[in-house]
Amino acid sequence: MSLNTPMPDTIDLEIRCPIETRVLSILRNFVTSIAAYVGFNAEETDKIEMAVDEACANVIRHAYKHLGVSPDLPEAEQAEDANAAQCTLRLRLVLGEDFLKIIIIDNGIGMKNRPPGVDSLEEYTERGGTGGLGTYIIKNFMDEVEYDFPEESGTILTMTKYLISTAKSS
Amino acid sequence: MSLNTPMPDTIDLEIRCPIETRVLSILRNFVTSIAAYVGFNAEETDKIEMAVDEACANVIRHAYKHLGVSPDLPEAEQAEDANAAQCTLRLRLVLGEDFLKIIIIDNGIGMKNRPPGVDSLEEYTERGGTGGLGTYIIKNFMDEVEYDFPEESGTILTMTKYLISTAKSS
Amino acid sequence: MKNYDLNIQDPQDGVAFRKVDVIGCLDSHTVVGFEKSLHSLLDEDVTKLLINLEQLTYISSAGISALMGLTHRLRQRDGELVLLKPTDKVHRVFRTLGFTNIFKIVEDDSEVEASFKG
Amino acid sequence: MKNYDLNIQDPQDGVAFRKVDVIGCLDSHTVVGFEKSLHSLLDEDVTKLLINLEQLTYISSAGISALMGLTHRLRQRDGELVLLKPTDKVHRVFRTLGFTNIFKIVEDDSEVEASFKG
Ligand SMILES: Nc1ncnc2c1ncn2[C@@H]1O[C@H](COP(=O)(O)OP(=O)(O)O)[C@@H](O)[C@H]1O
Ligand SMILES: Nc1ncnc2c1ncn2[C@@H]1O[C@H](COP(=O)(O)OP(=O)(O)O)[C@@H](O)[C@H]1O
Repeated sequence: MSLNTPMPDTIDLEIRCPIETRVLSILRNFVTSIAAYVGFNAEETDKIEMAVDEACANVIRHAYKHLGVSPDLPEAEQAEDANAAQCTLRLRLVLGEDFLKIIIIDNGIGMKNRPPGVDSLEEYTERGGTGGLGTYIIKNFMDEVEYDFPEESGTILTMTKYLISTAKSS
Repeated sequence: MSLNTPMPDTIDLEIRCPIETRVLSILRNFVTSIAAYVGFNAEETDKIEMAVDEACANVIRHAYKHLGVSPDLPEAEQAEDANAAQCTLRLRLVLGEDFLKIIIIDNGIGMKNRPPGVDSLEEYTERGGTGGLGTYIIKNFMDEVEYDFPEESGTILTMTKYLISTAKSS
Repeated sequence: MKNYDLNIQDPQDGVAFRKVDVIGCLDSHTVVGFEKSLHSLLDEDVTKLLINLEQLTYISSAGISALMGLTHRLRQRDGELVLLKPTDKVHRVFRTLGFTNIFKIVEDDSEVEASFKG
Repeated sequence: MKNYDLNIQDPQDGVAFRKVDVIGCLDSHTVVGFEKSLHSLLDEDVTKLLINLEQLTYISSAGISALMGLTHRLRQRDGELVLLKPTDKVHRVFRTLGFTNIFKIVEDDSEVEASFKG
């Protein structure tokens, strides 16, 4: 599906926000109310909330670290102006009759040659419980998850949850 | 203030949505949670919610009517594809320490030569109670309201509410 | 998420008015269906109309204008519109904008009968 | 909107563990302050740590990793981390992901004392 093709009978929204962890709670609130609007129950809404939080946290923490934009960097290595670095985080939401598709787009370093997330909780604990849980949550909490890496730059994460859930993990 | 100048210590978000009245409840939910985040109390939040609803409803109902995009048009006069008409509704939110600035941008017909909203409730009832209340609500419920009409097209409505409210109407 | 519903109560023997419950929000989206249903009801020659706002969570200018429209149409036939128990949020909007002087608003079921003139 | 707070309770006579209440959400934003406070506390040679999750409304992988970090640091000094009364929402996350097998979780104040080994 092309990013710009509208689907019939859907509502298509997009939100742009700055690369700051402060926005996470705002985005969670937004996605939670959208999920309720589509008709997901509380448990499914919790999963969507968490998947979006993890995905956006990853963009904020990892996508622009090479440009000095990441909360994980020490003060001295932070870019003076994150806006100047043209870093973007876009959340596109496609509300369907029986699904919610969330597309998270950044124009950062991309995930191609990066340490992958864990595939199981065992792997997570073996690695010392320090990381890799985010992508694991995303894959387990959503019904369909796809990562794309456009030629130019960045990562496009497309994740879908269906109302009559075929979730793998509950 | 230029649209693209970031302000220090603010969070700057933008949401784009389709020209459909269905989105109004979603936008109200979003703005309500943002207002609570900034710290507005329930009464102030209600006013912000209503002002945003009125402003977005105006864009949806009036800005693109000449292109066949408006819920007020009879079926036969509706454009086949609103997306094709390149109609946009953008809501920019600037969250400050003690204020919330909301900028609603459309690229429609503009408000320059249009029937103005009412200036009082008397005027509203004299006109038969049929319209003009939206802009009245916006002006009364927000602390600062400014309409701009860019050369190209459309309307930019900038409205601000301060935490220690200097609202005129309560 | 269903955020609008309308419940038109059946006419009752010995009750001079028709009662309608509005549930959810009345904004530019939901007002279209609201106006359609209410104007059909008025076509049935209803003159005394009670709209129960107990479960109305939000009203915009579009909803207020719809209520104004009903007021006018009912007055033309010597009828009347009475609004019952608006939620705090909706009542505050009416009050702040001055509509408490325009609409007849009743806070208790016991006052409804008397609130309809004639 | 304040959506995170931490309450580190003072040491109490006769109580072998330190109790900390986490209030609000533990995400990539708030976890920074949480880790800082907790690691300072551990610098005080605390070995038995009880984190009260009764008022924790949300936890992300960043919060979970922080709890894992505390678990490891405490084990290194033969100490232990116990989690008290997680909210349904947080408990469900732990359960779904399998962390109920990793963390020691206690549902009742009366079980706390016994839950710390040794
Ligand atoms: N949007 C992104 N851009 C660049 N790298 C990313 C992005 N998302 C994830 N990554 C990479 O994938 C790795 C695994 O992510 P994740 O499973 O969430 O674990 P964690 O964030 O704890 O490391 C990250 O460490 C990072 O290197
Ligand atoms: N974004 C907009 N683009 C074009 N025209 C607008 C816009 N907003 C408002 N208007 C015009 O201003 C008038 C007054 O608006 P308002 O006070 O909300 O009353 P109403 O929408 O009930 O007519 C509208 O009828 C319309 O002609």
